[in-house]
Amino acid sequence: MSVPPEYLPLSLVVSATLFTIGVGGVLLRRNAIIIFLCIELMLNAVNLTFVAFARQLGVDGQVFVFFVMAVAAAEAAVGLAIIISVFRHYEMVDVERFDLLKW
Amino acid sequence: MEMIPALGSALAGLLQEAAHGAAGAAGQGAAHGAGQAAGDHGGSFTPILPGLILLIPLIGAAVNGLGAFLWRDRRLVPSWVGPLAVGGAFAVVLANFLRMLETGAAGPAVVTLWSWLSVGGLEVGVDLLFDRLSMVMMLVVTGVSTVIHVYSAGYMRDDPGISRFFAYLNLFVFFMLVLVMGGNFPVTFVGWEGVGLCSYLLIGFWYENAEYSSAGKKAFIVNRIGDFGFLVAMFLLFAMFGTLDYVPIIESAADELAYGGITVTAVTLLLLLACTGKSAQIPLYTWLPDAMAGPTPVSALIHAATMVTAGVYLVARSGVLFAMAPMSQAAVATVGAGTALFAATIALKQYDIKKVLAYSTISQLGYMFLAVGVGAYTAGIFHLTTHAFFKALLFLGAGAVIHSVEHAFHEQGHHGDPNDMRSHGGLMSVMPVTGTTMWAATLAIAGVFPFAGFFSKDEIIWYAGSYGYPILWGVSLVAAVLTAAYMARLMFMTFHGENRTDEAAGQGASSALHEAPAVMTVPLVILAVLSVVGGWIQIPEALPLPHVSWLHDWLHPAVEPALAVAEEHGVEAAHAAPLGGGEAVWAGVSLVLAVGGIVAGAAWVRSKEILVPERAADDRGLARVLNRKWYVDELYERVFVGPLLALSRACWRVVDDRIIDGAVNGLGYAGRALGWVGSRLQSGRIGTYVLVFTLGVLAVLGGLVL
Amino acid sequence: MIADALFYLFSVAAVVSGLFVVTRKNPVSSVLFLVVTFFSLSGLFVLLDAHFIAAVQVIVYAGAIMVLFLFVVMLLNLGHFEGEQTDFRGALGRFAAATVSVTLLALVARAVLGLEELGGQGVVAESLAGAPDPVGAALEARGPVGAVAGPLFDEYLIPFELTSLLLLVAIVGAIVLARRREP
Amino acid sequence: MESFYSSHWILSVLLALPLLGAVACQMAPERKAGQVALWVTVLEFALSVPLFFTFETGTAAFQSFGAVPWIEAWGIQYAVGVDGISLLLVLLTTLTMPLAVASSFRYVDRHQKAYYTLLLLLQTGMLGVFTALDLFLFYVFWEVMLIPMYFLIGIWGGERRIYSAIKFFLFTAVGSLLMLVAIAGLVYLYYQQTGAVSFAYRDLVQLQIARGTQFWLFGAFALAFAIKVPLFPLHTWLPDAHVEAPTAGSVILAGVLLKTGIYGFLRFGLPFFSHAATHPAVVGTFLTLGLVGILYAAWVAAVQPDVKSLIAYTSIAHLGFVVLGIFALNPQGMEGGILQMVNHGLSTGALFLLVGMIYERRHTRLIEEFGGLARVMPFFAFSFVVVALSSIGLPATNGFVGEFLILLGTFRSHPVVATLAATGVIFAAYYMLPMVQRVVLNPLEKEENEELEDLDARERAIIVPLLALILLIGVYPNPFLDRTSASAGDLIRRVEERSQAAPLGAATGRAELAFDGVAVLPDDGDGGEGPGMTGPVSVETGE
Repeated sequence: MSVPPEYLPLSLVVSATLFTIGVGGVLLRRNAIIIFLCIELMLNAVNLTFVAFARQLGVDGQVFVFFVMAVAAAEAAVGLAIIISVFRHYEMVDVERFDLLKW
Repeated sequence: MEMIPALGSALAGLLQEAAHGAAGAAGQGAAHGAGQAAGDHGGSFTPILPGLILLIPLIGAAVNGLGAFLWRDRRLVPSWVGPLAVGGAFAVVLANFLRMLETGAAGPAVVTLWSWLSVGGLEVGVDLLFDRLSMVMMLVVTGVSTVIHVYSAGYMRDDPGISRFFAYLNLFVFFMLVLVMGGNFPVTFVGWEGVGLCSYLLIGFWYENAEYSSAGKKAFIVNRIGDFGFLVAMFLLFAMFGTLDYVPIIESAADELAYGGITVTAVTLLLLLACTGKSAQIPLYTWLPDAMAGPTPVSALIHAATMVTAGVYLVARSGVLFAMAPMSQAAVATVGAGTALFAATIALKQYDIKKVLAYSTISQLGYMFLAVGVGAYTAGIFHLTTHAFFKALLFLGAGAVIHSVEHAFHEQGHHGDPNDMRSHGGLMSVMPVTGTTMWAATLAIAGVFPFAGFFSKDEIIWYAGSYGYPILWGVSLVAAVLTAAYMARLMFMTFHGENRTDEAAGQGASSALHEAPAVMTVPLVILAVLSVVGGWIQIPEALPLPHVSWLHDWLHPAVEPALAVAEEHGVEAAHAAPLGGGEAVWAGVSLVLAVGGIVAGAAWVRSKEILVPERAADDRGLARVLNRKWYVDELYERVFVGPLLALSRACWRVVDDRIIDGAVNGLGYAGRALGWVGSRLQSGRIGTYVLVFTLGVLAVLGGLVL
Repeated sequence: MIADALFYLFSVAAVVSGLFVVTRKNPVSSVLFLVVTFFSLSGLFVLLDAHFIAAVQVIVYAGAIMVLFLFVVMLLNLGHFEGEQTDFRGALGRFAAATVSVTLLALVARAVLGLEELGGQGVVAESLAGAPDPVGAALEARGPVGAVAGPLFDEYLIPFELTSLLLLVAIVGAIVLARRREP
Repeated sequence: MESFYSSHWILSVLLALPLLGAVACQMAPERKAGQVALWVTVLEFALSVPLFFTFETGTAAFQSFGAVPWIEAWGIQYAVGVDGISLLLVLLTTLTMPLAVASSFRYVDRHQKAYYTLLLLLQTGMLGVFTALDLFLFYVFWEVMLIPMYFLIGIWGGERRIYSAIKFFLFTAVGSLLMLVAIAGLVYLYYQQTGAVSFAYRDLVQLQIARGTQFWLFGAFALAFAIKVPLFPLHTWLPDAHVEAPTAGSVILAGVLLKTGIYGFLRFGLPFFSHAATHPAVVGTFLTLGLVGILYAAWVAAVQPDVKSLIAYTSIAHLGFVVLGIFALNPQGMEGGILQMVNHGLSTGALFLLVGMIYERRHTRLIEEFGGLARVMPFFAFSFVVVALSSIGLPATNGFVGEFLILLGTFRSHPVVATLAATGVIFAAYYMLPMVQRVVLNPLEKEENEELEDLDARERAIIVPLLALILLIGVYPNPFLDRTSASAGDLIRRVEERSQAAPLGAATGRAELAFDGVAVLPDDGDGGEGPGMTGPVSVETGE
């Protein structure tokens, strides 16, 4: 049950759309959690591209997906920990309101 | 008196050696003088102790100057050292005059004290020039100064600043002598601005009064405008002749310059500008009336007898140049005549006695300029001499009047203006000597027969007519009538009619009026005699009187080059006035006009009742315009001074602060602005960072793909 | 034939649920829609001969990470403050995000579509010229898991170990950061 | 004794003494620092006076010349010398310093040690600029001169001192950086033409530079010096610096620092780039800027509320005259310009000293705060009027001699410019007399002025020598003019010659223009003489 190689461009288009939606989400939303979700979405879009190319360029693509997943997991864990501690202190996670980094 | 010349001769000897030593390299020195026998007849003239003439007044100034610091207000030293210093100078000048008289020498004798500037082609020594013209001027300057110094000793007796006053007065005589004796243009210029400085110091002598200081400042600045002309004339002369000494210039002027050429006309017009500044002619005369703020002896000496005549001397000295530039001569004559008439009209309606005399001086100077303008240099110098006598007398007389009226006001504690003639009247009975001497001067200035003015002014009017200037001749006649009128008005308002001092300052004031002390009246008498006798040194042969032309013969060698040029270019006397008739006829006519003027003036004064300043109604119409001096001061203020101040402020505020500093500070702010833009990026909000991050990605991606 | 239909189905599902992730007001529904996206993606992986990846996707991603997210969202009750102000940035922010997304999409499409229509200059075109079907061969040789596990443990052993280190660090970090500090 | 003054040791001692003095100041206790500084500067002046008398007026050659190799690798040497142009300026510096130090005793009440050390460093800097005959050494002293003045204004200045100090520093620094680039360019050209690297003045002055590059190099030098002069558009730093500087700072700034700009033109600008400097467009620009400077500064000075900024603007007007004199390129203009620099140093220096004295009494510089001082302070009033009149060029004072020569010289080559500049004489009276009247004359209304006491012995000791010099130069300027005539004439002759001879093409290659092949300078014949150098020409064999 597999799709012929001609579908590569289509899958790339899908992955690009997903990635763009992810970027749009990151830029648009103010809620830290949603931003995180969008980042996960972007990572998955990349996974899709890896897998799509793996069909032509060899299995290495798929190996990379694992690494991406590992990184995504680690990043999710640490990110959520930060969000929790931030939430506990500020009672909100609106990204716009944090400007301690101002020069 | 003897002690000073002895001391002087020792010093002079020393000075001579110093002059030789310093000028050794240049090889100038007295020898230069001896060799220079330019004059056609009479051998060369070796002056006696030339340096001493300048040295004594300078020492006097120094001693009095020190006095101002050391013994401040004690009167003894200054009131003796002052007059003696000038007297000493007069003695030496007299000695030289007598030597020149008996040897008949005429040639310009140039004595170089030391080499002042020797740079590249420019050689300027501190040269003293002795010739007939400078001798006459020296006599007038030192003679009148001595008389006025004696008068001042009395006038300034109870003024604390007497040492300072005599220091300035002596310094003034020093600079006037430098001006008159200068052997080249730069040295004359040193004297020129030096007298300007002393007039500034003396006008503002009572510096505690703001107006008096401003009057001094105004005099100096207006003079400086004239001096600008002098400077540029000197540069032109140097460019033309390569030297600035009088003797070579006068000699080579005729052949080196083109007759009526642009350069010589430019030089002469610039010199005219300088003279109008110094001798208070149109347009630079506005400072002289204000200069009356100075003590009266100052007005007498500087603003009547000596400094203001410097312009006439300069024109006479550079007569050759003016002869070469007919256009400039016409300009000088027109300025002279115009000023004579204009000033006379203003004098008619002035109430301050010194202002009347000031405008009278401007008017008489106009006559002198008319004389030298038409080419009659001797007539100009003649009127200069006689005018020095009677105008000094008028001022000193006025000073005596003011002195006593002020004394009267002081008694009553009245703070009116002692100069205002409306609070005088009937003083002849109180001050007979002053009255009679002033009458002598009034008759002289009006040009009544035996008095000096008749001869000198009449000669000018005659030459103006016969040298082919009909309009100016007419103007001078009208001005003569006006002169007689305003002088008669002055005399009748001050000395005749009933006394108004009580009315002005309160009962008992008139009792305090008193005749001036001897130290002041003696000089008045001396000057009165001179005002009468002064005219007899030059009696035209047309008149049924013994013919005397001493001054004409005396000045001929000095003036001869200029007359030669004039003849060469077809300028000669027509021996007939524009409307026909000889000199004798017109002498009679001017006599009649003078007497008529006096009678008219007297009638005019008696016709209406004179009210004391407090109650006097304001003049209207023409009288008001004349009293307000044709609003010339206001015109100058609005046309020159106002815009200049506005320009200055604009330059400072706009150009300096806004444009230049703006640009400089602008650079600074530009730097800060760039910094601010940068800081906007660091807004601390993650959203901004992500956006910029993504833009970066797009840029890279775009670069790759496109 | 059936594969083509499935592929289109999964693709549309992935994109639509992706959109809903971003646009939903309530974070919980966003998380759930993301889970739906992950499922459709794993479907696509299967169609692209990446069966093991698909399985791992479902287990690790959908199962573990999404549960963690859901857990955090529920635990901190983050959804309730929606009323305050709109979650979306100001007009300028929206406009900027939109233009950026569109440009990104255009660029990637340009690169991708460079395959056929524009004469194949696209990045992807050259790479296609490689070996016919490497994945298929590996599958027969080692089966779905072996195909991936093989290279993972010989060529990519170091990255593999490093990933484990990364995970350790993440765990320690998460604990330290999220620990409740005694006041 | 004779050989000491003819060798370079006199100049080296003059340069070193202030440095030793600075060290001595640091070691002396705070109160005594002033005394030490005074003794050092007086000694310095005493040492420098014989320099004036032993100076041979005939030759334009550098006297007391000496060249000791310093950094062999780059051909940099410690070369010092004095000629007609720099002699008077050196003496002006050594004269101004003791007066400046003496005038600060009452003015400076904190950090005296630092204050006097900076003053002495400043003296070394200034003397160095006037005597250095090696471009590197010149640049070092140019910068050394800048820093102490910055601190003097910055620390001991008035309210806006920081702004003024920074503005002063930036203006001058920008100019001098450009100059450094130009110096480097010169040395490179020299290397290109002769293969050897040398910063020595006598080598670089003979350099043949193509007309194009001459304009650029001259532009860089000219900007640095124009800022210092200051020439019209670049002058706004001067009033601020003067208003905020302490009295001594103002005196030195006006007295000497402004002259370094003109000196730069005379020593480096004109001889190095004769063609560019005598190009009608360049000469026209400088004359116009000078003329505008004279009139503009005079107008602005007339409306200044602050005495010091008024005097600052008058300095701009005076130096506008000097620029006119310099670019007239004839003996009168040149010698008049050099003499006017000294005159300006004396008159404006004295004015600042006097203003400093009344500032110490009333702690204000606003003109309307004063009035009628003549009654309470007669000696001050007398000297103030004399100095003010000398500043506006009254005949028989020094101002007139300088201005007269400058205007005469400028008239010979540019009559219209000279005539317009001569109106400056009127505007001089227009700005100075009202100020003198409002400060010294007029009724004494303010009671603070009632009990001002007149100048004490120290203050009179400062002012009397300046008054004497003002009158002496006014009456008998020949000794000063004779000393400058030889060098001025030589400079004019050389500039005229070289302006025609400058090659047209780009900087010519090294091949054909060997160093000794340069036969342009006629007096260069025997190879040993060089352009007026006495000492040995070759670089290696130092003294």
